[in-house]
Amino acid sequence: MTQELASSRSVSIAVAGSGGAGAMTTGNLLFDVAAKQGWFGTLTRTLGPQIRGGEAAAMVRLTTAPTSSPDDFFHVLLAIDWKNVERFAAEIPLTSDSIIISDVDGGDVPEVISRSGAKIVQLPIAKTAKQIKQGRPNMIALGILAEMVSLPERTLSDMLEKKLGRKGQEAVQSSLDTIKLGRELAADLPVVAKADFEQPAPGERMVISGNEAAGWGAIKGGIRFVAAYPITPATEVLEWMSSALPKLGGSLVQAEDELSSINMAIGGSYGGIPSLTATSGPGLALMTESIGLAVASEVPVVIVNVMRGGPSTGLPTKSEQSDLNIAIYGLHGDAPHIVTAPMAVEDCLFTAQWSVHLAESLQAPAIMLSDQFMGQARAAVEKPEEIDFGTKREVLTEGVEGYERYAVTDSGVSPMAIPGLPGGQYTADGLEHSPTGTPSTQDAHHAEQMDKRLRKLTEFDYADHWAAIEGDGDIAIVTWGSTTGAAREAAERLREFGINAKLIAIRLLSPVQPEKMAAALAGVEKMLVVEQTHSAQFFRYVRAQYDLPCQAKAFNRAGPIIIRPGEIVNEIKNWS
Amino acid sequence: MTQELASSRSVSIAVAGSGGAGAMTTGNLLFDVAAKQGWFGTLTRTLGPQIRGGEAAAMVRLTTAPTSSPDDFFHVLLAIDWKNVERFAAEIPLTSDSIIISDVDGGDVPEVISRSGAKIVQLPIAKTAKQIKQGRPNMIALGILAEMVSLPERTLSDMLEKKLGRKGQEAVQSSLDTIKLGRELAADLPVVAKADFEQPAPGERMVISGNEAAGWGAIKGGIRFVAAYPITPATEVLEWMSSALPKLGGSLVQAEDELSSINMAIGGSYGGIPSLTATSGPGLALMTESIGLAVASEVPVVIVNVMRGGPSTGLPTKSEQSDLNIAIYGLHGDAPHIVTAPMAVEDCLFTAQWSVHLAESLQAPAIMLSDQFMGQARAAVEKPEEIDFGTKREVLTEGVEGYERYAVTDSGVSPMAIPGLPGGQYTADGLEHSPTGTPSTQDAHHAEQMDKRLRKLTEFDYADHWAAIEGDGDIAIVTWGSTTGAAREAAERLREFGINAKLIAIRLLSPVQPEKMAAALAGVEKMLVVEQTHSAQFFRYVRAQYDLPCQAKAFNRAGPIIIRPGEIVNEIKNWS
Amino acid sequence: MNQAASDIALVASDYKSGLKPVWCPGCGDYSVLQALTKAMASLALKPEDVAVISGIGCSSRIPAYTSTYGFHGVHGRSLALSTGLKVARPELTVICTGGDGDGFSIGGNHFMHACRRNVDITYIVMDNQVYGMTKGQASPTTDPFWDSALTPGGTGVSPFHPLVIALASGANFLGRAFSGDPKGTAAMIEEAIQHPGFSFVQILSPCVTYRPDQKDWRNKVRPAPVEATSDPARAARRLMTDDGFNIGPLYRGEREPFKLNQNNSSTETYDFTGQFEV
Amino acid sequence: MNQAASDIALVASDYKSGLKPVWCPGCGDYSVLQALTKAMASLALKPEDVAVISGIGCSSRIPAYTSTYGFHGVHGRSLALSTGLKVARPELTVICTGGDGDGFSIGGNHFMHACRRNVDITYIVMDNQVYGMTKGQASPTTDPFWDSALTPGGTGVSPFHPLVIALASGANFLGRAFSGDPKGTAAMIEEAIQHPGFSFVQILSPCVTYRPDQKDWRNKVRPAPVEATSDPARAARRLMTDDGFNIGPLYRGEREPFKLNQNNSSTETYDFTGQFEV
Amino acid sequence: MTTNEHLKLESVSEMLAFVLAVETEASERYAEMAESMDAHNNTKVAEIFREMADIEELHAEGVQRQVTELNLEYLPKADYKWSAPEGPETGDFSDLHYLMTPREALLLALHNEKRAAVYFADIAEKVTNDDVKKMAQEMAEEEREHVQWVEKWLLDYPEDENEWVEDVDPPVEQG
Ligand SMILES: Cc1ncc(C[n+]2csc(CCOP(=O)(O)OP(=O)(O)O)c2C)c(N)n1
Ligand SMILES: Cc1ncc(C[n+]2csc(CCOP(=O)(O)OP(=O)(O)O)c2C)c(N)n1
Ligand code: SF4
Ligand code: SF4
Ligand SMILES: [Mg+2]
Ligand SMILES: [Mg+2]
Repeated sequence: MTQELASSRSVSIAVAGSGGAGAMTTGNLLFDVAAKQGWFGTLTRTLGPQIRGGEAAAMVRLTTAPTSSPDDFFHVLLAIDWKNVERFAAEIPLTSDSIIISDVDGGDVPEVISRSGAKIVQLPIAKTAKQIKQGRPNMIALGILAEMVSLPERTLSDMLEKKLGRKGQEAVQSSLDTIKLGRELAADLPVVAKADFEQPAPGERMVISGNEAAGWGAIKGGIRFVAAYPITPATEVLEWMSSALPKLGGSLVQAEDELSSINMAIGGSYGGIPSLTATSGPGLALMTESIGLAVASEVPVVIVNVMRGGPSTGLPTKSEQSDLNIAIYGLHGDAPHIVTAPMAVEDCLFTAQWSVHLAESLQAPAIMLSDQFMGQARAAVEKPEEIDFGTKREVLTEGVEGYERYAVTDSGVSPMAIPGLPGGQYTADGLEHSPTGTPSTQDAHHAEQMDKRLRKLTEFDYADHWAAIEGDGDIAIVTWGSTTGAAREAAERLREFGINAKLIAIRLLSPVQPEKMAAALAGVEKMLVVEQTHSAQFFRYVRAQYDLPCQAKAFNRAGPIIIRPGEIVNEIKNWS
Repeated sequence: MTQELASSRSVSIAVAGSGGAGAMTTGNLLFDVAAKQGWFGTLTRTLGPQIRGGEAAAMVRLTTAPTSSPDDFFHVLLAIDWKNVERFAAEIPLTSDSIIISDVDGGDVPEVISRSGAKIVQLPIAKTAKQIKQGRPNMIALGILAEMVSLPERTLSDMLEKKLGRKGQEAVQSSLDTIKLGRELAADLPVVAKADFEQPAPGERMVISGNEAAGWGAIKGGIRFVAAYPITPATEVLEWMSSALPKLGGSLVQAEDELSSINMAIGGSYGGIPSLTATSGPGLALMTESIGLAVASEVPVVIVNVMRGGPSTGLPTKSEQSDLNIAIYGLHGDAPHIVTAPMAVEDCLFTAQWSVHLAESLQAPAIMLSDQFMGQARAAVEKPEEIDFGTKREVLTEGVEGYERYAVTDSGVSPMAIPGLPGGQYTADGLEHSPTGTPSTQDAHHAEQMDKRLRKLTEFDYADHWAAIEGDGDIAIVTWGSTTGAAREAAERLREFGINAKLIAIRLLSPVQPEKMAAALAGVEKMLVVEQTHSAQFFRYVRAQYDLPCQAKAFNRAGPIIIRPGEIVNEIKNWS
Repeated sequence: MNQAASDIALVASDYKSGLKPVWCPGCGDYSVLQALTKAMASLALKPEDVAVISGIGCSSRIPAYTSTYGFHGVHGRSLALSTGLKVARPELTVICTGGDGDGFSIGGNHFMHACRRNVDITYIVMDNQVYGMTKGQASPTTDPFWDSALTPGGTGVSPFHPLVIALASGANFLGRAFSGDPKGTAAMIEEAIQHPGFSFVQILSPCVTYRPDQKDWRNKVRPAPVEATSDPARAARRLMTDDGFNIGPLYRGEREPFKLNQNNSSTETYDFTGQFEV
Repeated sequence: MNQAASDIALVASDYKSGLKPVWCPGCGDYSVLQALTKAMASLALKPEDVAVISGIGCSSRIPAYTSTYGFHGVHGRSLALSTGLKVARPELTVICTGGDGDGFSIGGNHFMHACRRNVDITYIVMDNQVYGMTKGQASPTTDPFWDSALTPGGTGVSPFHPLVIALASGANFLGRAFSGDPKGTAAMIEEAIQHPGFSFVQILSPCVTYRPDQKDWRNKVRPAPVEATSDPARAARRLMTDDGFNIGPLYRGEREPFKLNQNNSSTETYDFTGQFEV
Repeated sequence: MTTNEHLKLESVSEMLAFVLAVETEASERYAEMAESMDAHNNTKVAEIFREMADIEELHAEGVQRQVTELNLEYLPKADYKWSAPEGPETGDFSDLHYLMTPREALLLALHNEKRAAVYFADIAEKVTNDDVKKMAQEMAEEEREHVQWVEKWLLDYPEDENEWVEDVDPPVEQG
């Protein structure tokens, strides 16, 4: 039996299971094969609290064109088992059009799932797996899903060879055999997606996670020293960089805590080596005092903060955008600095590289706000273009008599002497200082240094990178970070619907760009501010910092349930 | 020669000197005697960077009615010497009506001072002091000033007896003799102030610093445990409390750092003992992670943050209001908590007591934002009234089966079991949790706990204490903290001038009070937001959080030059 | 399910909350929980008079699994929480718990100062020489050549000796236990709780997931060859040559526990006005 | 005013910036500055190849008074700054400086881990057993009964032994000097800078303002009776009984300094694309 | 004040180098003391120390001239040849107080000059080389002149007006 594509351009599939059932492996393989085949899309996950053996679901969206949005619901939920599924059932919305596939011997579909009204198909998953020596139910699941999205045999076996090859030919063959049985089980199931496009040429596409992309972008931007303290969900940024840095003569040191890691990074950068650290909310909170030091002493440094649910230890494995406030306002005193945010998995690459460029050019700390959703998602995307932002840190090239490290310049940026340069000696200071760096409590010095430190940020030319502005119309959806995907898809759907909606997704959160924003908002009558926080942090921020020539409203929600495009569409349709 | 009072209600006098010249001692004695005599007023100081022997000025304002405002300029500047006076000349504004008194042998009046056009009087200060054995120039200075503000001989000698008595009668007599010579030197100088009021009855008035008042208020509020790490300008809060607490069975522990002090305080409070710590910007930055823990685990704790100039180590001895952002927004995740601010030295008492009441009632952390200006100022004020805010922390009085520490209640406050109570056992947690405290990543739990933690703050009745609202008119001066004094005086002057200005000084910075604010702003067409920050933090905050039915403008300036009432008056007069 | 005839006496299981641990099956922390509850039962502590405090990590999940009061704080600050609680409420039994990362890496400063301060707290560290919860990075007690994704090839940094540092900082009781011997561990915890001042127990508690090599510990541990001393210098000498596998009490100090310089006044009010009168 | 005919060699005063210290006249830190500059002159270090790093405190003001590169960071984090700098720029001479409060109280964790990490840094602590800059509170090295406004009657906590902790944590060179002997101090700093790995020098540097009793140190200090050992166990034994006034090098370790597991590649670019191709 | 037993000054150039080191160090130290007094606004004492610095510098310049006259190509390294904590003529930082009086400053200087005189006399007694002995005697004589000179200066400040026991402006906090 075949059936129409679930949607003309996308299909969403969740695979759940617990206790080492292999749901994540199934999801990953499915996703990789689909990507190889030419699908775009994203793979995310949700987990129970256990370190291993916990309940988990892999959530795959495959699309024919690049997108970073989740869909409104899942077309297929395949459960290898149902254990503790209520822990994240809310993260897998289903409708009556969805198909639930479960094991005949796996018990009843739990009410939290079945109440969606989705069609339930029970198949002998475990039992069939047993037909093969070492056959595993998750390979049956993979077979079923491969069939349902009509992934070619060949691509799948190539991938299995690649991923399982080191386990020996026998293991590969056993898996292939199991998959085959899975495919057969799916004979009566609808095909929910079918690729009618060519397989892309090698090297044209890539599968990458946001955390890897952030690390890579940072290295492209010039980072050569990293100080690390692990924390979920930022650890992968550090782990990826630890292997990558030595290839370019760079290095990573594990610190004893975040107070140390941020200061190590500042120390390295003071030494002229572009430096970075990565963390999440609790770690960022520990770093703010020293980020203030980087502001006052004008040392560039990049902090990648991969947000998770707060407050406090909160929800370490779930996504939220609620570190916006601390990133922007969390430093004591008036401490102007840079805050950026990528908009999608692949944009982590661009934004990280750009953040390094900004920090280095402006001799200021830059906090890049990624989040768990995009950080740990794997995306199938086009291979990124090479970008070069040009000049970097302005350094003193020759020693001068009476060198003024903190000279009050028009741009606000003062050439920085790098240790080793004769005649450039100065003492960097977190105390307020005169242009030479000598501590001073004089009003005139404080005022001119405060002005200078602010001016260098506000006067800089951020080009078009400050935001993504798409479409036109008297309604704007204003957003940032990983909700951009949903906002973009909502705008597209609204347009199809005849409502002209403009997308304004902000990449440069701080400093604000009043003129550019005014231009972006020209003609806009209503703006909906979309964000994943409980207290509408971004909405408040936009109101505080921009003169809004229009009605504004927040559409916000705390994590962990992500915002889906349909919700935004409804919100706008209902906003009279 | 006598002359009219400098102003009908106030006189401002600065005494400068360096290297142990005793300027601070002179200022303190002058102030104490005047206070004894019945004057109200404030004594502040400004210092060089040295630990001792630095240049310093004592700045005294004496007024006939209570005020916490500085005046626009100083009527008298007496310099025992002029060394390094340029370091703070800008903090002592003079006009052509001012009188500068300096030592004939002390060299020319520096240009930064003389350019004010003030009248210069040179007197043989040092030389005259030499006439007395152990006579000191600062006592000559005291004599001169005592004469100029017509302080009676007797009050002065009583005070000297009290303060110097332990040094022996000889020392007292030598000082009195020196003072007498000083008075004689002043014979030809104008009298700038004359008390035509009765000396108040004993016990009616007091002289207190903001830091002492904060400590006292906290103890009145019920604080019985303090964890301390010293930092300028908050140390005196801790030092005062360390002696006061044992009198009430309380205790103070010195911690190894601020990470420890905040956690010790949380630990003490978890044990049922109202607890506090005090710090300044850099320390607050280190505490934010754990303040977030207090939010999530719902443990009351009070943090007195005495602000100094930022960013980073900044200007430790100078005042600024620039920790507003970090106090409100500096916690990661969405972490609703209380932020209060006293408006004057004596209000530190009330606000600290109230802050303890709020923290305890709401089982949430309360940050009280004082600043160096009011914290270290000494004020002559009326003796405060006794206040009792009534009930405190809601505790579980009897163990219950299945106790839900984080029960979702209407008020948002859930009875807290105090260790020792049988049947109340639970585990406080910074991870998101279900009502029993069990860690949970479920959306429903997160949502209900987030709502509850916010609700308990927003639904609470803060009565009239949230702000001081004075006067009426279509122009409002909106401010907070120690700029309130100047704003209040500006409003008074404007009224005398025929402009009806309303003062809105906010004591409860967070949570915001939208309805009360709306009522306060009814009829207001323009509001001037006055604050001592570089980036107009408070203005942005007000805009972000309140719907403003009027034009709003910021009048802001970074420290260390405080905002004076005349500046506000001008700003409003020029705002057409 | 009381096993004793007396139905007042509590047994180990009464000190368990019933909440299912998230630990991996095989994790040493299960046995530590067992030992801790056993020790409390043996000391007949009232659950309501005990507070088990922790930071963040797999091991730090332990408070919620007990039926006492508990506080699962932030990463690295458990000793500060414990100190505040004990100083403010001296009559409680305060047991601080956690992992090697939590206690010796981010929490190292509090560890040193808590030893020095000598407040009457028992500190139990489940040392698995790894950051379990964040997926296997090197901790201060990890071998310098242990390979991890964050530090490929190892950190190259020589391991931290928690007991040596604790002794040098002034802890008043030191012992080492092995989770594979829950009885011995229980006895050790029992003694540590009873010993006045700051007691520190390092429990070798294997991480089956990231350190499968620790299976081997079972063969390595041995009872400490000599009785615990109360002489710090002698204890130092022994610990300097200790290979990390001697099990048992290692030092029983005799320092006075921390006492607040506190006038135990029970007055409810005190008039401070006099201090400020002019 | 070079004494040698050669006019290239720098003398101590060339290592001073000319900025006037804010220290109280009589403060021991003046002599430490003197000694530090002398040591640099004697080693003929190029001022531009040296970085003097510090935290916050009176003593931490020292970098600006030298003519080298300097960084006056935040309270307690100087060793982390220094580590980052040295690891990123191994060819520089990195000298970390500060006070007992900065280094052992708020900075204690970094102290322990810097010793352990053994990066080739020299750490100089001007120990005056007090927080000078904040007006005289007890530091970790303060006597338990020293009275202060914050802890009337004393903290009651036994003092911290920086050298013992440093040794236990793995520092590679240990010495103690007295600011009243600037020449000896200079010689000690010189040796510490030359010694590979992490070197720690505790300098007794009196605070005339808050600890006038320290005048007395002059009479208490004495040269350490025996040569420095390179055996940690022996050094530990000696330090355990040390009264804090033995002056001189106390331990010369032989541990390998920290080395990054770093492929010293000088490539400017590397193509990572392959890792992500499907 | 201990002279160094191991001190062996066997040639004129060694002696010159030695003297130069002593005087230079003394001069530099006085200059620093003057600076520290300046920074703490005790200008009177700062002036005294500055004057002392000048005197010692003149002394050092004299020695330098001798070096030139004797056509000595270069001098051996003379540093660290005394074992006393400080040079025989070098002031001790720890003797300073921000409120010290001119009289106290001069007493300090007197102490240093006296030490120096005794020190050089001691050398003169112990060395064997006659030229060196002569030079040491000359030095001792010069130092004695300094002593007299400072004693004379002291007459301007007869009375000890020390007040720093009573510190009118107590120290302040900074950080
Ligand atoms: C401030 C902060 N930094 C980092 C983390 C991430 N984190 C959680 S647990 C942990 C390490 C735990 O190691 P350990 O204490 O040894 O416990 P184990 O899991 O091994 O029992 C880390 C780094 C955090 N939660 N908070
Ligand atoms: C985070 C932070 N906490 C507290 C302070 C206040 N503070 C400044 S210096 C200092 C102590 C300095 O003591 P020490 O390091 O011994 O230096 P000393 O002044 O004695 O030389 C403190 C607590 C600060 N600047 N920053
Ligand atoms: S990861 Fe290791 S420490 Fe954590 S629960 Fe599993 S076995 Fe235990
Ligand atoms: S307060 Fe003490 S440590 Fe600070 S400068 Fe003065 S004497 Fe030195
Ligand atoms: Mg561990
Ligand atoms: Mg100190």
